[in-house]
Amino acid sequence: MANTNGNGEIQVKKYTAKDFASDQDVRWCPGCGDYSILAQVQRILPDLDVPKEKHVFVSGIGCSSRFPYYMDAFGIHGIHGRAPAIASGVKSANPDLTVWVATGDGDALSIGGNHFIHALRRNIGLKIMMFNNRIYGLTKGQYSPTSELGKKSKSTPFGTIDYPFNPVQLALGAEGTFVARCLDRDPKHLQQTLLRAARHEGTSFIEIYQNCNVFNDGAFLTFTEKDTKPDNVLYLEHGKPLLFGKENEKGIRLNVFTPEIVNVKEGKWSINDILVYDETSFDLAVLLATFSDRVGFPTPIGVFFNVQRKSYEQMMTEQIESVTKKRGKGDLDKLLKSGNTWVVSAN
Amino acid sequence: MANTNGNGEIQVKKYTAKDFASDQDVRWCPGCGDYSILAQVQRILPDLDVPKEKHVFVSGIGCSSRFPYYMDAFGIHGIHGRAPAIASGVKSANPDLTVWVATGDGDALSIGGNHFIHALRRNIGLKIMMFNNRIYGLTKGQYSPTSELGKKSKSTPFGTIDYPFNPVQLALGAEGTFVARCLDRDPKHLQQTLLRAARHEGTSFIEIYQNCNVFNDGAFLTFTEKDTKPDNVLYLEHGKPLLFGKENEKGIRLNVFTPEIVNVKEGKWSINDILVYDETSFDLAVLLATFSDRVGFPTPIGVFFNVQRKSYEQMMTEQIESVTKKRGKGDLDKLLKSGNTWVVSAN
Amino acid sequence: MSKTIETLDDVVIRFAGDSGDGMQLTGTQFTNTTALVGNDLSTLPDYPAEIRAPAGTLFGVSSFQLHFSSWDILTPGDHPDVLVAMNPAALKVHLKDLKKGGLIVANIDSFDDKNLSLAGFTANPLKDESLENYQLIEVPITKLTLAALQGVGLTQKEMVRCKNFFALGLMYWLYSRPLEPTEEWIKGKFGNEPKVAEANDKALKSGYYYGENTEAFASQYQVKPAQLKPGLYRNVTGNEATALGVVAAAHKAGIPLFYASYPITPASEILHNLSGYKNYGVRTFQAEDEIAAAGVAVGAAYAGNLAVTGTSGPGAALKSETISLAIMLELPLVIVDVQRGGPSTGLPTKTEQSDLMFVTYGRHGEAPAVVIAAATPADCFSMAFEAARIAVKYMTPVYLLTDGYLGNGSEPWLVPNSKDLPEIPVHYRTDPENFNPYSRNENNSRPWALPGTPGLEHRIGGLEKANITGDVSYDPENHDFMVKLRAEKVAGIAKDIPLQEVYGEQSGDLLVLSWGGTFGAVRSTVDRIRKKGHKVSHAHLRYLNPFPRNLGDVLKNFKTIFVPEINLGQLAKLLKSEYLVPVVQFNKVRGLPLRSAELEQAIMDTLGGAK
Amino acid sequence: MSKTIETLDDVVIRFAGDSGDGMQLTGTQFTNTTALVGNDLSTLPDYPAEIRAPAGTLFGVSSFQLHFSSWDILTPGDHPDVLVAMNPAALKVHLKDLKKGGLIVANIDSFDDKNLSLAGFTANPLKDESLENYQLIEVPITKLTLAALQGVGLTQKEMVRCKNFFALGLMYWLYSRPLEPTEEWIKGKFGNEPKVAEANDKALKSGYYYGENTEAFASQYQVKPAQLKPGLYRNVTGNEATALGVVAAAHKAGIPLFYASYPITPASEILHNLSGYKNYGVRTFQAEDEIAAAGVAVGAAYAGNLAVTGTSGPGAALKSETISLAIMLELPLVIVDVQRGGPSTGLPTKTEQSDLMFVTYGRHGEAPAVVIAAATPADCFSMAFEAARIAVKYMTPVYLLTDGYLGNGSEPWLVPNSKDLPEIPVHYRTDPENFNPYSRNENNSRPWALPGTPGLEHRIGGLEKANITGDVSYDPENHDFMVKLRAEKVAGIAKDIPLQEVYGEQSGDLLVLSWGGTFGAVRSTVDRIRKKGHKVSHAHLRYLNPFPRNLGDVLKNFKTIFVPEINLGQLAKLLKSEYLVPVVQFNKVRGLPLRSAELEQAIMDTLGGAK
Ligand SMILES: Cc1ncc(C[n+]2csc(CCOP(=O)(O)OP(=O)(O)O)c2C)c(N)n1
Ligand SMILES: Cc1ncc(C[n+]2csc(CCOP(=O)(O)OP(=O)(O)O)c2C)c(N)n1
Ligand code: SF4
Ligand code: SF4
Ligand SMILES: [Mg+2]
Ligand SMILES: [Mg+2]
Repeated sequence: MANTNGNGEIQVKKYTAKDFASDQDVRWCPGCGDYSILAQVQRILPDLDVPKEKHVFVSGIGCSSRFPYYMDAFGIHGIHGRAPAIASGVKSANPDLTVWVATGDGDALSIGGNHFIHALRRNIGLKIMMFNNRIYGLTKGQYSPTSELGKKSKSTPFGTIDYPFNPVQLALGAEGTFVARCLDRDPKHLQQTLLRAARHEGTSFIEIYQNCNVFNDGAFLTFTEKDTKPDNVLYLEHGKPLLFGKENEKGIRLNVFTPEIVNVKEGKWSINDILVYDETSFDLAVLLATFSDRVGFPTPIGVFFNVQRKSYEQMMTEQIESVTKKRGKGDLDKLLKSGNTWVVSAN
Repeated sequence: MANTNGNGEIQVKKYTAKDFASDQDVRWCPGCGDYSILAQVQRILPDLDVPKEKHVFVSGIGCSSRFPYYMDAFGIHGIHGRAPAIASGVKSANPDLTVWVATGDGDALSIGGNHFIHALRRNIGLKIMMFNNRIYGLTKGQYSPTSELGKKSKSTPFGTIDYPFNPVQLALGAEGTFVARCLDRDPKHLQQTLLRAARHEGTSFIEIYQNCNVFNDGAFLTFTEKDTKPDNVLYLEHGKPLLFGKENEKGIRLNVFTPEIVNVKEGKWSINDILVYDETSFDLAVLLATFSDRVGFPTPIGVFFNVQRKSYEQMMTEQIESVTKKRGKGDLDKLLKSGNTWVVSAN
Repeated sequence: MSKTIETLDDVVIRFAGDSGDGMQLTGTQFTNTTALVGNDLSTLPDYPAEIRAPAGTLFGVSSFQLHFSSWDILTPGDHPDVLVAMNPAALKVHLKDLKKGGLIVANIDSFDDKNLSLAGFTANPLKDESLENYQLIEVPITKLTLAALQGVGLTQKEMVRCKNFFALGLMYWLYSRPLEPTEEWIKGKFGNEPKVAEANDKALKSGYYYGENTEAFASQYQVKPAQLKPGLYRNVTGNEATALGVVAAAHKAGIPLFYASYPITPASEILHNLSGYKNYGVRTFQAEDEIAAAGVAVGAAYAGNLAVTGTSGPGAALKSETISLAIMLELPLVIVDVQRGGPSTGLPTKTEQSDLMFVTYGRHGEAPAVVIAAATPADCFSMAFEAARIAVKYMTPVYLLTDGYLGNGSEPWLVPNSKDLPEIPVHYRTDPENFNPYSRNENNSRPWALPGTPGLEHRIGGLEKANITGDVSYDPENHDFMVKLRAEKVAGIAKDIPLQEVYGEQSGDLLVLSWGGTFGAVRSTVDRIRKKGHKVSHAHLRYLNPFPRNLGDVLKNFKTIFVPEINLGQLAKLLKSEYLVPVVQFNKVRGLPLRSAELEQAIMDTLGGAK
Repeated sequence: MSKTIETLDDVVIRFAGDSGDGMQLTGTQFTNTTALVGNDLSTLPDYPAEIRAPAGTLFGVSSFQLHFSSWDILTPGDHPDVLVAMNPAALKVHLKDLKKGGLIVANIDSFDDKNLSLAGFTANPLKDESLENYQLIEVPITKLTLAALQGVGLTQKEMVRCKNFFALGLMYWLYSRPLEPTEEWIKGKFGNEPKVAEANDKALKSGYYYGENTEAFASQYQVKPAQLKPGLYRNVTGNEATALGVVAAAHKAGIPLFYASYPITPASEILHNLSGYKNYGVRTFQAEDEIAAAGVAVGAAYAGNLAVTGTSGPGAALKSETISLAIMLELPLVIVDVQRGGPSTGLPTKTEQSDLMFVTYGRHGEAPAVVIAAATPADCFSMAFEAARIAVKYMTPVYLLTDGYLGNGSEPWLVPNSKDLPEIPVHYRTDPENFNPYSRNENNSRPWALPGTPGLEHRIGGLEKANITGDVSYDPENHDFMVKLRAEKVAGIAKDIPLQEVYGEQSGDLLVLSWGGTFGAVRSTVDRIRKKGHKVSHAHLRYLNPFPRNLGDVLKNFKTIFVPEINLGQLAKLLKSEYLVPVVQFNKVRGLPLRSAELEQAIMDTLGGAK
């Protein structure tokens, strides 16, 4: 898609990833998973054919929320938890912009939980990337709403006593129309998913498992290390059977309503018994969302759910257009002089 | 269960509903659905064997949130949206109390959405009754997060453009352990469900469809009127097949993963084909939750989900006990004098 | 039967009844008709926090007071001349305010045992001497309405609901008002329900004819049109005027209006009004809460809209952290606080002036914001416009304070022509050459650089900004510099606002200094005192931060400064710390406008002391 | 080789390096050892908002300053005598503060081209004349550490990480400190990792011996123990002291402590500390946000706990609406605001005093709250205790203001015996006879009536309360009465707090009036000026609302009042509006403690003018 720039000229400039790197020094800890996420975003933007000045990155507070500073685009480093609200203002004031939200597990799900679920419900055109490191990085190591039960952290020396959220499940519960999960250490898959998220109409939500090597190192190691990944990660692909394992020997079968893991290479079951993923099925999405909490089950990575639903900003625009059509473009004098008026004449 | 009162005496007093009515005039509009809910709560409390002084009713702001004033028990009429937080403080400071939350669809899901989902996640012992009238009553008729898309209200003269939440689905997404839906106009069922909610360990959530006869009259008429109710309401009962219709002639069958409505009296299908409800199945609960949004499907009423999970306050108590056991009961002087200390002697 | 028609200068009438009796509607109809007749007027609706409390109870009473006159009036009046009491509870609640000798029109049909006891009467006050000091007119309003509506085809309940139109008709007769405006309104409103339309119309006329045909009233009255400035008028409430003010400002600025809000009494009507202006390109966003509303507004401001977020006290408290962000971002933003009784939920449907310190100082850090306040319902238009002008010119959040009385109350408004409104120049930055997000123009304002503008890509945020570049800066000296710069920018706006005017002598013994919604009560009281020959001057502040630059001089010209407020002395505090002058305070925090009589007494007492 | 040992009165040492270099740990170890040796001390940690910015960058520099002495000191010092610079960036950032002629200990191994250029040096400062005015000691710290640790079995990276212990050991030698306390600490800390323990221990000793065995330093120093008041001491930071203060208060009140909070720099350590005190019956609740934390605390207070909620500026802003509720409910609540640089996110790791107006006035409606402030890190204990005492005695929210400097900084604390702490009497209401939730005792306090108490069932809420009964009341006169009653209750606390003391002459030309965390800087500056023979008095406020009842008289006794603050003059504003006295302001808002030299200059200038 070609775009016109501010002067009405057709924008044909082709960008490279570098064009999206700002002049600011990146200030994350060496080794932080945030670097990879930044790199993948910069890499996919050229593929979007959206002129640089139409990208806006909005964030809250947290390590992850420093993201906008590193992008050569427009950006607001907001306040803790409020990025979805600020971004909703940007997007509905100017639907022409591509609006991204960079947020953390604390920023999005703890203090920002309300704006998060309401953005999803409204299906407003925000691309929400939630860097889930299951910890508060910036404030140096308190547990977050995604930390596992019993986790010892700075604020819970004897272990947490609150159950974590499952962000995918919560997003589905809140009417999300594009819900995905990625890994900081699977750059290709992250890129593909980012691209799909960017092109989705309405809110897209990507939970990105992100390693905080200072306060929660190795939280996702089993999903990223070569030897453990195949048995612990289940890639979701629309229209493909749910297979995993080193040789794709394991599959998910639905026993009436209960999912079970079967081996497709031992004779009893074949690939035909395996559940074929359908990312437009809400019920399947929820079922798969619970996998990460089921003992013995692999953690799904990929797009859980993806359906088309008219976006908030689209309906806002249409409503303004339709009312304007019906009533005519508003005339200020008419408005001021509407209602019961009377004239006092000079006498 | 017998309780001891403040003086250590065994409390055996038997209450009646009247004992729970405060001396305050009830100030709801005549005909408001809130009256029935109040009556049912007052009716079931005597069955709980909890002394009156151990009940605490906490609310936010809204018509529904006037609830505590009308109960002869302890109560806080809090501020808008914050009832779950205030109630969490009461409950975790004194787990011995039975803590109720009375809230509205705006109070709980709009401004209070974050506290709502976090209370559910923590599984803290609150009995949350959400009076869902799909409107803002107290502020005179703006739409709420449960109002249907396109609804005309004071603040949306041309219709809303945001999709509503499905409260049951959201509660499930937020890790609720007891999630139910009731009708203001089915007092018996409401009573039964309230009793079960009261006895549940952890957070229980009941969405109560409540008629606001002033600003949203008849919102739930098809579920409450004699002639339309049978075809539009599906009562969920654990261990019972999902049947509905005037003569229980319709049932829910699961076609692999897709629910469909079949007739059990026309020969092709029998009651044996009908899904038997299991309230401990999360997947079933979510599936049923979506019914109210599926065209042609009946709206489920009853307990969607009910599982046992240790409550927040229980874990808090246990943690304090176990640390105290390990380290000994804290001695203030020891604490003050801990760390690296040194003595400066008078010389 | 013909009756004498007496001419009056002004009348204060109060309609009172159950929340379900339609008193607000009755009052509004009377107001509109009265406006059309050409009287000046001022209104005071008063309704309970409950929506529609059980019939007959004291807390369920709703009232609407209206002051109309043949001269320029400023307040809805302290004490009604006439009380229309639709039931015993209404009588009970409002009798104490009625002028001695005033008229009571009581619907005797509702004075049954049940209602009397709900209202806490042990005996029927219509039957004993309790109303001796008043003129009591007993009218069987319910019965007469029912009788009139037989055959229209409504249920009994529906017919009873029309009784307020009967009362309205009766009052129209009493004060010689035409029926046509209300007849027109009924037609428009109930177009789809012809039976209801017919019933209300009939009830209205029956009331009117009841006045004409019975001996109940000794005479009829008229109030001649007021000598208002010539021009086109309409009646507006403060909330309507606020909505129109920001629409007008956006229009004159040539940029879209974006209103983000969360409903709250008494500010919700601003949202209601603006949501109807879709064809004016107005975007309204009902957010999940006030924090979100403020955040959405900040985002819309960043994207180049005239962003406005309105609320009342509790909501303003929630927005505080976000306004602090807007101050660091230096984005234009108008925050309307329609003040109500506090603290906490307080008296949510009542008026108060107790958020002044809060909007001035209620943010963490050194976070200066502009604060201005409207004086009358119609003045909300001008001040909303002014708030927008300052916000976009200085790239700063501006608080506009109104209150429940202004928001709900109404007065005739001389409607301006759009071409006569001042322009609001807006220059979005477009030139990438030498662009620096925190460079400054002569007003210390930074450029408004919109996302979507090629070459202006930049990032802003809540961390301290380096001067000019806007980069994050932890440099101690830069912080000191920026903190002081932000303070200076706001203080500097003093040079761009009108000098403070003084009504009456420009120097003397006593200056009454007021702000906000008390204007009418204070000015009319000062007027009355002046008419009695006392030298008392009045200054009314509409700019609270910064103060008008001559305010210090104004204060120096008077021996005593008298500051009446519906709070515990918040303006008094600001004046004392700014000008180190002692002030005499007058503080009544009753959720009601100040009462003229009390105020007069207090001013006279002070005047005695001042001499 | 034996060297001379010079005796010094006091030393200011600053450790500086990358965020990953362990400077905070090094500083803390030096502090603890120094405390054990018996010196008085004061510390100033300073770390970036980034967790661990890329190595070598300027913004990634973390530092820890420590002032220790043989006399009673009050500040961490303006200008270090010694700067330990672990890399070029550390040198670059901190050199400007170093005393002329001061000592630089530089880790030359890190002065390579990459690091030099990251630090913005175009030439190696160790190699040119830029450090001419200082004593430069170049030590190959990394290489020496690596050499010492060969064979311990750690990776190269792990070995490099031990270099801060080398530097620590070297400083221990230089200032004649014992190694044992740190050796003990290493054992305890790395008990499970014997290799790491061994390596750190070896690095420490190597540093020490390097000092002893090389010619690098001309002499060794010692600082004799300070003559502190006799008793048991420990070193505490303000945040530790705050945590201990509320635990002690709960203990003396005989009620459980409940701390609800949401993490935020620089207040999080209060939560961290309290969460470790489970066996003291302390309940901690990490809420989803600050609003929830405040709400949870209100609930816990209702249930009878000593409820405390701690935060910093942005979080305090969010709590505002809930505190307004607590004021209406009249429940005891302590809100700790560890102030940091604002507005908005501002300078989150830096100190400031800019929330004073906010906590005093930052609530909608007339919502009076008590405000007190700690003066030094150890004083946080006393003031936290005091906040709790006032809260439960008067059934009111109390704000305790500390700040980033107090919270993170430390000083020796003479630990009190629990029995010497004042009792905090708590009387829960139990008698149902004549119980009225809004009846009052002699302090204007209402009863604390806990859910669970038979016969006391009652409802409270945010709507205005009727006097005595506590029922909802919309009565105008009652509202006026209650608004004034709440204000009086808080104002009345003045009779229950100490009179304001004045240091120096009780009257005269100049009074320096300060509050909060500037105590040390101001007192020591005043002291220095007084030693030079000038008559300057000092009063330091710990009670801000209400003010001590004699403050007006104190102010009258001086010709000039000089008010230094790390804000734009917030106390100055309060004083002016309360006492109508002019004040001279001194405002530096740099995110840092006030600098003594500047302050001295300003006071001297004022003194010149005052005469
Ligand atoms: C209102 C407010 N409360 C608290 C904070 C402190 N704070 C900053 S970031 C953060 C949590 C960060 O966690 P997360 O969102 O998971 O981001 P991460 O640093 O892990 O990327 C907190 C509590 C704040 N800045 N503002
Ligand atoms: C902070 C704050 N914002 C807004 C309000 C105004 N307000 C009171 S109740 C309410 C919504 C009520 O709707 P709901 O929760 O559905 O309760 P209902 O009245 O319908 O029972 C609103 C917006 C308030 N009191 N406080
Ligand atoms: S603290 Fe953790 S999340 Fe933050 S920058 Fe460092 S490694 Fe990354
Ligand atoms: S407004 Fe609606 S919800 Fe509120 S009391 Fe009246 S009928 Fe009930
Ligand atoms: Mg995180
Ligand atoms: Mg509702």
